[in-house]
This record gives sequence, C-alpha cells and structure tokens, in this order.
Amino acid sequence: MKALMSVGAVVGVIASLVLLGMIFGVIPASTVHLVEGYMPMQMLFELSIFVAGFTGLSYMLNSMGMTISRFWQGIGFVAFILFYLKSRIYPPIPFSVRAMYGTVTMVAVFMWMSSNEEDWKKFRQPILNVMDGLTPLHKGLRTFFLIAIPLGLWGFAYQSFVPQGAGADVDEPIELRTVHPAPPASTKVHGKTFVLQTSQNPYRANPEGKYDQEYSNKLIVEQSMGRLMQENANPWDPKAEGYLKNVREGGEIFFQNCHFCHGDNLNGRGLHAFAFNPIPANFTDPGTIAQLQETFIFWRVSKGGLGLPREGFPWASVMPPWEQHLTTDEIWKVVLFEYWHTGYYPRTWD
Amino acid sequence: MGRQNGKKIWSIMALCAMIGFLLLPVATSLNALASGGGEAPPAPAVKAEGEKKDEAKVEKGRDVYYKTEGIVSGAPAPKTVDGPRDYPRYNFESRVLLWFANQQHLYYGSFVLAVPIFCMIIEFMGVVTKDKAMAKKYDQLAYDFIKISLTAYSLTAILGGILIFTFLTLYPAFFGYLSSIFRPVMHIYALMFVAESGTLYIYYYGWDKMKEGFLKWIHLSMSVILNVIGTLLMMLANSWIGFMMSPAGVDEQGRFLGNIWHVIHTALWNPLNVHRILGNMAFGGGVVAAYAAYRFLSAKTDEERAHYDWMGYIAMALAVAFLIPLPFAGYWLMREVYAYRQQMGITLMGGLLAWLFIIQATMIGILFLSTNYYLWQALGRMRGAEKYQRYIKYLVFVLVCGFLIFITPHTMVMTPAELKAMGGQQHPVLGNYGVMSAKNGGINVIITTTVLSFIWYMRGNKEPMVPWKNFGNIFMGAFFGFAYVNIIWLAVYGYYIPANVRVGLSVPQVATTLSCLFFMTALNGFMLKGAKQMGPIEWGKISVRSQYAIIMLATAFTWMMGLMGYIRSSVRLFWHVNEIMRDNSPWAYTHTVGFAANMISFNVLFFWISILFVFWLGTLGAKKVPVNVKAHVPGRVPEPAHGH
Amino acid sequence: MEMMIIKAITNPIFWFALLAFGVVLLFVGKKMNILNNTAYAAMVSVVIVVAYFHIVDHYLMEMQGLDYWYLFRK
Amino acid sequence: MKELLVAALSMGWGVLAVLAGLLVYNFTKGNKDGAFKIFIGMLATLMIFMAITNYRDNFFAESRLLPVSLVLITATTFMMALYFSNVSALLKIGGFMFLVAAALSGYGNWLPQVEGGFPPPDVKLVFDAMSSQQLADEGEKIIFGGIGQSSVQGAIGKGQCPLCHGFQKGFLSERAPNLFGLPERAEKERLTDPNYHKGEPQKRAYVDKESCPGCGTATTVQEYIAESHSCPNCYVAPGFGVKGTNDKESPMPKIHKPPISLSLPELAAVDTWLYVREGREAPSYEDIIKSYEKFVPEADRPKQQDDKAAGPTQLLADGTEPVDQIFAKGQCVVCHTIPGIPGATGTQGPKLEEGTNAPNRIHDPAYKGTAKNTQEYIMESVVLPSTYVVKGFPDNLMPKIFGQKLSAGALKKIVDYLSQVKAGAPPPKIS
Repeated sequence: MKALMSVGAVVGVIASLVLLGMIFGVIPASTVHLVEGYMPMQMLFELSIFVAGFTGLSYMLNSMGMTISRFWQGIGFVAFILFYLKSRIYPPIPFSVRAMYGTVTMVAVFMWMSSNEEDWKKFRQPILNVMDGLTPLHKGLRTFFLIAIPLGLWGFAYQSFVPQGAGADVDEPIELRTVHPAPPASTKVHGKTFVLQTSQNPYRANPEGKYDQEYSNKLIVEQSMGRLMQENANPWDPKAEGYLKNVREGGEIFFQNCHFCHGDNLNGRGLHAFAFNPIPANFTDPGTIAQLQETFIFWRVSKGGLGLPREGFPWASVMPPWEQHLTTDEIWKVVLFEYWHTGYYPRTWD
Repeated sequence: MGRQNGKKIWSIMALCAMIGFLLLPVATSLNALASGGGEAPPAPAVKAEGEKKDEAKVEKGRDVYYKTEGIVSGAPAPKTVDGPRDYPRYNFESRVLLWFANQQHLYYGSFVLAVPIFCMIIEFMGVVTKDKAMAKKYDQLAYDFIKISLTAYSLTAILGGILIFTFLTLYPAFFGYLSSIFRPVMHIYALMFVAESGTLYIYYYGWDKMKEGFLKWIHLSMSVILNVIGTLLMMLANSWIGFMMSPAGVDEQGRFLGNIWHVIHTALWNPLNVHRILGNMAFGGGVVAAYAAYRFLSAKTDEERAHYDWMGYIAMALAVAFLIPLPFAGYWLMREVYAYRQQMGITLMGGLLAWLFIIQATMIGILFLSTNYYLWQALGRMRGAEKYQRYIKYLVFVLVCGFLIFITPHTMVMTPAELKAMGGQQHPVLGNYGVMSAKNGGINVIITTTVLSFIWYMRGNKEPMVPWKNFGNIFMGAFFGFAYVNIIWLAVYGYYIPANVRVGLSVPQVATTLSCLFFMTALNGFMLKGAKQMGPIEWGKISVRSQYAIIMLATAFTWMMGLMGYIRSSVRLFWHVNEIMRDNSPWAYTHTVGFAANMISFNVLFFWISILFVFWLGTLGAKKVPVNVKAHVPGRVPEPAHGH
Repeated sequence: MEMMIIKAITNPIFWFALLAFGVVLLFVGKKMNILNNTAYAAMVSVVIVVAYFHIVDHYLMEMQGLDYWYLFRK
Repeated sequence: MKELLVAALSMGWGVLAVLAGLLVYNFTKGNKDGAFKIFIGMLATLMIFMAITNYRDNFFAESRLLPVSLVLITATTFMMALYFSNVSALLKIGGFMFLVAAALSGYGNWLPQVEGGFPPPDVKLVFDAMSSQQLADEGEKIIFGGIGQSSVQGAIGKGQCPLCHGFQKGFLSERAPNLFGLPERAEKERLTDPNYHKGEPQKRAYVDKESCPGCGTATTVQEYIAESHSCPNCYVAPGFGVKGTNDKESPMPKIHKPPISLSLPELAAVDTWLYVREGREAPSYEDIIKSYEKFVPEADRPKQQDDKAAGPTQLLADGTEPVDQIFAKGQCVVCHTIPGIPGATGTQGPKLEEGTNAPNRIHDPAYKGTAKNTQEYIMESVVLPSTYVVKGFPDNLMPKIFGQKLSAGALKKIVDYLSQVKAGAPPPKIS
C-alpha cells in the first residue's frame, strides 16, 4: 500500500512540476504535447494521473505528519481543475463551457467532501470557526468577509450592468450561426435545376475523360470519419489527362478567383482573410468540406453568402454568388480541385 | 364465526361492486358507440368496412394513418381565425394559462395514479413477508402512502375541472372539435373517474376492516382493480394527446370516419402509454420520497426519524427502479416519432428543440448524481461501511468525468472573440466530446457507476462468508473493470469507423451496462447468502444532506417531467392537431428555451408549494385526530363532455 | 502471421473457446481448491470477462447486421 | 430598486398593514418574542412581494433581473426558517426547491435563445387561378414529387405515374408507353388508329367500350388524354395490354379512383405539364376540366385534397395493409404472376413462386448476390433487382425504387408471402 502510494506521490509531483513548468515556460511547452486525434482521451488520462498523484501525495504528507486539511484539499482541487482547463487545453475553451465544467467540479468536490460525516465535519470546521469568530484572527476574518462579500457582489452586479465605456473592450453579442445550414432540395444555376441529392460532379472522370464514379471511389484509402484520398500524380504535368486535367483547370480557376480569401493552402487564411469576421472557411479542417457532399459545396459556391437559408442567420458571409462570374462547369471544377488539394473525399449520400 | 363470515360476504360484495364500477363504463360505452358512430362496431378491432350497398349515398373518406376507407360521420376540423369567436382571451397569453392548468393537472394526476401502484407493491410485500414485524411495517407504509394520495386525489379532480373550463373558455373551437371526435371516449373517461373514486374510497376505508387472512387478499385484489382502472384512465387521456400528435381515424380534412378504435390507437399511443406509466412511477416515487424527507427533517423523535428514513429509502428505491428502464421507453417513443414523421424527429433532436435536450442531458446527470450521493450517504447508517467510504472519491471522479462528457454541448456558446481564438466552431479536444459516440460512453459510465454504488450499498454492513468469496470479489472487480474498459473502448472505437457502423455501437455499450446491472447484482446476492452482519442498519442515522439529495431528486423529476412534456407538446409546432387542424391564434410560434424554462420552474414550484401545503395539512390533522378524515367526494367535476 | 492473429480474434468461435476455457479453469480451480488464490482467481476472471465482453460486442453488432471487427478486417 | 419597492408596497400593503397591526398588538401585550417574529415576517413578506413584482415586470422581457426574484424568495425562506422553528423544515425544503428550480431556470435562460418563427401562411392551392406555368409546376410535383425532379431516375410523386411510364426521350418505359411527345402522337396516331373507332365506341374490341354510359369517345387531343386517364381500358396502345388479353385490357388503374384518386384540378395540372414541358401551348384550365367532365361522372369525381403528404418520401405501402393490397399498390401485379393474388397475372417479369425458385437461383453459378436463404433472396430481388436477373427477362425492367418506397413492414409481408409460394402447391393465405 505504502509503495503504491509513494509511486502515486512521485507521479503527482512530477506531473504537477511538468504542468507548471510548461505553463510558465520553464521547460518547452511541447514537452508533453497533446497528440492530435487522441486529445479527448489524453485529457481524461492526464486528469486521472493527477488524481492518482494527489492521492499519493496527500497520503505521503499525512504519514510524514504534514496533513493538508480537508478544507484546503477541496479548495485546492477546484482551483487546480479551473487552472488546468484554462491553461493546459489549447486552443482555449470558451467561457461558457469552462463555467459548466467549473460548476460540475464544485459539485463533485462537495460530494467528495461530504461523502462521510467525519470528512464533512473536518471540511466545514474552518468555515464554522470563522463564522463563530473564536480567535481574534477568525474574528478579523469574519469582519473582513462581512464587508468584502457584499462589496464584491455589488461590484459584480455593477460590472455586469454598466455599459462598457468608449474604448473599452465591448463584448460582441454571442451568435449562434449554423455554419453548414441544411441545403435546399434543389438549386437552379444558369437556368438549370440541380437536385442536390442526385447531381454529380461531371468531372470525376477516368484517364480517358469519361465520367466514372468507380474510378474515384477506388482512390479512397481511409474510410473513417474524414475519408482520405490517395495521393496521386501531379495535375500540373502537361500530360495529365482526365480527372487530373480537370483538377488542374479547377486549380487555375481557384487561383484566379478564390485564393484571395481562402488562401494558397486552402486554409482560409488568404490575403484578405483577416478583414472578415469570421474568417473564410478553412477547407483543410476536417469539419468543413470533408463533412459535406460535393453538391453542397456546389450550392454554396454558386449562391454565396446571399443564398444562405434562414438557419444561416446571421448571414455573416460575404462570399459572392459565383454563378454570376463562373459557369457551372467551372464551379464543378473548382470543387473538384478543392477536394483534390485537401486530400478529402466528399461525403456521399449514405 | 358468523360475524367473520358476514365480513367475508361483505368484502366480496365490495369487490364485485368494484368490478362493476370497472365494467360499467365499458357497458355504457357500447351504447355510446352505437349512438355516436352510426355504424361503428362494438368490437373495436373490427375495421369499418362493408356497407357496400350504401356506397352511393354516403360519403367515404380515407384514414390519414391507417389508410382504410370509412364513412364520413363527422364535421371537418374547423378552420379557425384569430378573433374572439375561436380564440377568446384575457389580457394574457391563453396558451400559457392552458399550459399551467394542464401541467398542474398532470402532476397531480400522475402522482395519484402512481401511488396506488406503490401501495399495491408494498401491500403485497407485506402480505408475503414471513417476518411479522416487517409485514406490519410494510402494511403501515402502504397505508401511509394511500393517505398521502387521498388529499391529492381531490385536488386532481378540481384541477381537472379547472383544465376543462380553461379549455372551454380559451380554445372553444379546438376543444369543440376534439370533443366531437372523442365524444364517447370522454363519457367513458368521466365514468371511469367515478369508478376510480369509488374504488379508492372503499380501498382506503376498508383497510382496517380487512386486515386478516382472506379479507386481506380481497383487499389486495381491490388495489389491483384500482390500478387497472387508473391505468385505463391514463391511457384514455393519452389517446387525446396521441391524437393531437399523430392523428388517425380521420380523413385529411379531419372528419371522423366512424372507427373510434383508430382514433384512440394512433401511431404514438402505445409508446406514450409505456413512457408515461414508467414516468409516473418514477415521479410518484420521487414525491413520496420527498414527503418522507420532509417528515424526517421535521421529526421530533428517533422512532419517527427511523420510520421516515426507511420510507424515504423504499420510495427512492422504487423511483430509481422505474427510472432505469425509462430511457429505453423514451428511445422507443423517439423511434416511433421518427417512423411516424421524420420531420418531427428532426425538429426534436436536431432542430428547434435541440437545446432543450441539452437541458435534459443535464437533468439526467443530476438525477444520477443525486442517486449516487444518496446511496453514499446511506452507507453512513451502517456499521462496517467505512471500508467503502474511503473509495467514494474515486467513484466521484469517474462519475464526474462521465457527466462532463455527457453535458459538453455539440455547438458551444461563445463570443466572436473566443470563436476567433479557437479558430473554428469545433474545438479539437472538446468537440470530440460533443458527438454521440462520446456521450453514449459517458452515460453508460454513469449508469455502471450507479450500479457499483448500489452493490457497495448492499454489502455495506455485510461480510460475505461463502467459501469462494475471494474469487467472487476478484471476479466482480474484473467484471466491473472490463465493463468500464469495454464501454470506453467502444466510445473511442466509434471515431475510427464509418458512421453506419458507429450507430450500432451503442447497443453493445448498453448491453455491457445491463450485464453489470443484472449479473453483478445477482452474483452479489449469491455472495451475501448467509453473510456475516457487521451490525444492523441504523435507520434514522442518515445525514440531513441525504434528505436534501432526495428533495433534489424529486424536484429534478418534476422539472424534467415538465420539460419533456413541453418538448412533446411543442413539437407539433403550429398545429392543434398535427397536419389536420392549424393553430391560427397569435401564439402559434414556439417559445424560447428561457421562457419555457421559467414557465417550467413556475409550474414546478407551484406544484411543490401546494403539495407541501397538503403535507403540512396532513401533519396537522394527524396531531389532532388520530385517523385521517378527509372526505369530500370529488368526481363530479371532470365530466367534460356533457355540454357537448 | 499477423493475418492469422487477426483471423483468429475476429472469429467468435475463438472467444467462445476462450470463455469455455475460462469456465474449465474455474472448475479445475474449484476441484484443486486454489480458487481463492488471488493470482489464479484474477487470471480466471480476466479470461472469462474478456471473452464474455467480446462475445457481447460481436453478437450484438451482428444482430444489427454490422461488423464489429470493421477496423481490424480492413 | 425604488420603483420595485413602491410596486411591492402597492401590491402588498394590505398584508403588511395587518402584520403591522399584529406587531403593535403583540408589542403592547408585552409579547416580545411574538413581536419579533412578526417583524421578521413583515420583512419576509416585503421581500416576497418584491420578488413577485419583479417577476411580474420581467416575465416577458429578456431581463437578467429575473433570477433576482428567485434569489429573493430563496433567501426569504431560509431567513424565515431560522426564526419559525415549527415549520422550519417546510421552509428549508421550499427554499432548497426554489434554489434548484432557479438554477435550472437560469441555465435555460443562459443557453442561446431561439424562438420558433410563426408558421408559414396556410397556402391553399387554387388551381383555377394559376398561370399555365404554375399549373405545370404543380403537375410536375404530382407526377414526380417536386419541381425539377422530372429528369431524375426514381423520383415519384403521389400520382405514381413514373412507376410504369417513361417521361423523357429514351427513358426506359416497357410497362407503359413513354409519354414523351404524347400530345403530338395522340393527334397523329391514336385518334386516327382504326382500332380506336373514333365516334363509334360500340365497335371497340376492348374490355370497356366507353368510360361511362353515353360518354362517347374522344375527339380532341385533350379529350384523348382525359379518356386515357379515366378509362384506361377504352383503348390500349399495342403491346402494353395485360398479357394474355391480347391488348384488350390495360394494367393501368383508373386515375380518379383509389389508390391514386387524383382530383380533376390535379389532373388538369398534370396534363398542363405534359404540354408545357414540350413547349406547346396547353389548353386552358377550364377546357381541361371540361374534357374530364365528359368522361368522369359527377359522383366519381374525388374531392381535391391538400397534397401535403405528397412528396418524394411518400410510401407506396406502409405495411399495415394486407399483402394483396401491397402487391397492388406497388403495382407488382402488372408485371408478375403471383399465385394467390387476384389480378396478378403479369408476364413481363418471372412468375413469383419463390419458395421453389429461390433455392435454385441461389445455387445458380451465375448468382452473384449475397443472399443465403429464400427470405434474403426475395428481399434482395425486390430492393436490388439487378443483382440477379432471371434468364429470359431483361435487366433494368423492374424499378429499383422499392427499397425506398415500401416500408420495412410492407417488405417483410412481401417476403413472408412469396417465400411460402411453392410451385404446384396451393397458394398461401393472404394476411
């Protein structure tokens, strides 16, 4: 038991040191980096390590006669979790979610502290001491809280109601934009009606230049959430035919029209990108075109920000309706290029 | 001896009277059907066919759901216009008034329907228990239960009357249409209500007179009859909301086609029935537990405390027992909704009402957290449970990790600045918690942990003595350990396989949880045969906090019931009767989540204030008069259909 | 070799055999009175439990017409 | 704050006055304890009235002040619980419940607020006031389930026409004539066909001589279309009759009768589409209606129904009907002979004695499907007809839409029935 706990303690100390070191820049922040794709489990795993570590630590301290009181254990744990969520997870978690996590953590600590009668007594003893004002120190603290708490509440209420002054950082209202709203059943481009569920990109062609879905299906190498397509030959090869030729033509159109906003790498960080809020869609993100059908992209490209349906409100998109500038064939080719370049395979109607 | 026989005869007569009460509505309904439906068959299952000769004369219509043909025998659904004729109103939103009246009636109604079922179970337990003292205790408990429900019963009737008047005054056109279709059903309903009242009072006042032997069995069978009537009553009421959600038995213009069974037996009727029965039971258990908690907190003596601690425990256990199958019934209802109209399902789960399901997820988490907390606190009243109490913190950790994943929303609320900092709507870490795969894992971890807590509770004061106890413990540990591994593995695995395979993973996950529930409780039972008692359960020694956990649970149940009812009702959007009768009042839009939450809170608080008041009245009465006498005969009030 | 292992573990028969093996071990242990030996008990439990959960996963997916071993067969 | 206080006082002054009276009474009686309790009670009453007024004022507004009410009430109950010991449990429980409800309410208000908009206005289709283009669009919806669906393979609307008819040039249409170019063909070929016996219905060799007694025959293109819709048996295009009747009987149902039951205005829309999509000028709405009135007697005309249920997802059969109706609704009977099913005498597809046939087919070396038993084979053949094509019958004749158009229950009934049909044995019972 003791050996187990010692190991726990060592782990706890090391983990805490590494965490603190990484956050304050003593050791490189990537010492223990979050592994792409495994982060959710990693986060839970790390938290488990910390819990195990703290248990060991508190056991060791206890056996050395340096007990941390239940009260401070609880407070410390809540503080740790808040700190962990705020500093460890990158990109930063939105406040709303942190608030939820924080509340649940507090409830959890309460459940832990009050799980048996003794612990609960120990936990509230310091609070009761202050309330009873037994010693001069406690009395002082009590007086301090009596003044500080209402003052703090007043300040909080004032802060949340007073309009932020000029020059101050005015909070923009929260908006819930549906980024990929449900598309219409069909869309009419250049006088031709495309039924989104059945239309196909006519440029998924085999080397002979004939439409061939099978050919592009064969290129899929990864069937899971983000389907990936096989690397294949260079479309800029002047001899490239069929599918690759169409990709090249799509690429030319992309770099003449789209890359100013969507960027050279299709990552939504083009020349003009940061003039917009939100910035243009990042096609390399597995949450964008990789999740959508090819016809959805076709619809969005041809109709632009103006063509968004009601769920897309507020229509925070300045994408022009490209049907006014490109032919349907050109739009299909651009779509083809976008998928080729990012390596994703469009979602199919399954 | 003669006196005894007389009692016997008298009791059998009472029982017959009750059966008569039960059959009376059916008998009258035959008449009602005959006069109401024209050619409606008395046996409901028979389809309305035939009458080929009259074909030329009568107009035929096609059932919107069953697709059968029937003779049009009712007026089409009225096309309402906004105005004092169809929508008379006070200077307030009529819909909110109706919402309030409906919800209060439903709360009381489900409480009064649930409590007799508990009484039946507990009375039966009392009868079959060999231990005389225990049997008496159970019997007393059942009697206490029915006493609570009696006052609530008259309130239910009054609230039902208020509901009807609200309907009549605020939505006359709609109510007129509904009652024209359900005319015979409404009569039966009213008569059944009378039958229910009669049975309940005989059951209650016969308690002391029918205590022993044969008479006790008669009394017990009375409770069965009482529950049959109650359940039928609820099913009839469900047929109205079922009709409003998924109409059947009428043609596309809403004209009644002569087959009342089709009107009752709509697509969602049975799933609703099952869901509501289970929900009522869980809710009723919660309310009784809250009553016990109240009595516990206000108790003056140790005996009182011990009794109400025990009562709270039983009620709580019953509530949780019905809580566990509830999600599966909900799943069935949801699947039927999808099968009936996919659009409806999407509005619920992915569209307008999706945020309400976020709240629901939180509520489910709260329910399980408080259940666990109660069980842990309950360890405190046992000798020898200390060995488990030390490990509770790890259970808390596991439980909370599951809960956090379960409530992580798919679409996070954030300011544009945060959106920018995150670089997209999806968070690379938390975004993965937002999908179904992770959430299934989360909830299954929570339920498995609850099972584990329960098993700890069962063994709290016992030490297994079977020869294979060491193996048993290790096996149990391994089983739980690998159950967790399996659940988490399946949750993670879901990310690596295509969507069509992923959806199937929830089934083995649930099966894992259920395996834990059934096998491990059974194994635990075997291991505890002839176990060494470390000490008795010291009823009444439980902490005050646990009672607040019960109250929390009861409040959460009530709130959740209001929430789910609101969801179920608002999914019709702007239809009074889905796709048959449009709502053309100014309130045909769907409220915001916040407004709904306020309204639900208001309803919940109103219900609890009133029922706490009823409880308080109960204690007052008990102090002054030993036997509780409250006899206002209700039942005349909810007779809705007479005016029509 | 690798293929062989994958073939074996994706076959429910293998897990049934393992479960049966575990049960046999259980009875052997009971006969030889070593069931309460911690190490032995742990081994038997793990064998039975692992086999059981694999069977649950496999058949419940199969019942829905899905393939539990999707990732491994690929 | 001040307004709130004033509003609370104006609402609760009565109660407060009574309490004040009691206070004075107790005070004069020297009951200090009682007086103090009443004082606390007054404070609590004031707080509750403030909470109520705040709640009332902010109920409909999206105000962050709303939680204040709940906090006020919670605080009040706990405060009273301290002093009124005989009901303290009640007050504490009440306060706790308030807290829980307030927290949940706050959570609900903190989530993003979306209000469901008002419903779209109730549009009643008024066919007679439409332009011919609008009418044609409605027609396309009835035939194919949506505008722009006419070139989609498998699209089908409540009219169910594409089950048998082809509508585009070159589309497969072996069960019924391809309707492309119909207006022209009707005039040049059909009406002048000697078998048509224009003007002399009694000479016709078909099952029905006339659509109704005294209806006569069609004389114009539009009347020909109307007659074909309402009386398919009045004239059968060569090669499309029910097999074995020598083209005397048509497999097509009367369009104004169940199961399809199109109303006359709907039929007008359908017909208009037939003209408009070929760039021809359609007859006026009134003319089309008149042409139908000639062939459909008053009593047979279905009422116009709201076509909200129509759409590409509408099922042909949902599985609640008896199996013979499923076969009829799926129009299986047109092509297949099914022992035991009345009217199922088609010969364009194989005879469905699957209890006998299926096992042989599965063992056919040419069989490439995945079915392992009779049931699976039937299911596969219905849903994916091209997996195995029986020798002597063309591929792609059977529509590939039944997987979507029949409910699971209906498919199951079909499979159950067909798997029991054995050659030489009496047909199974219809269930």
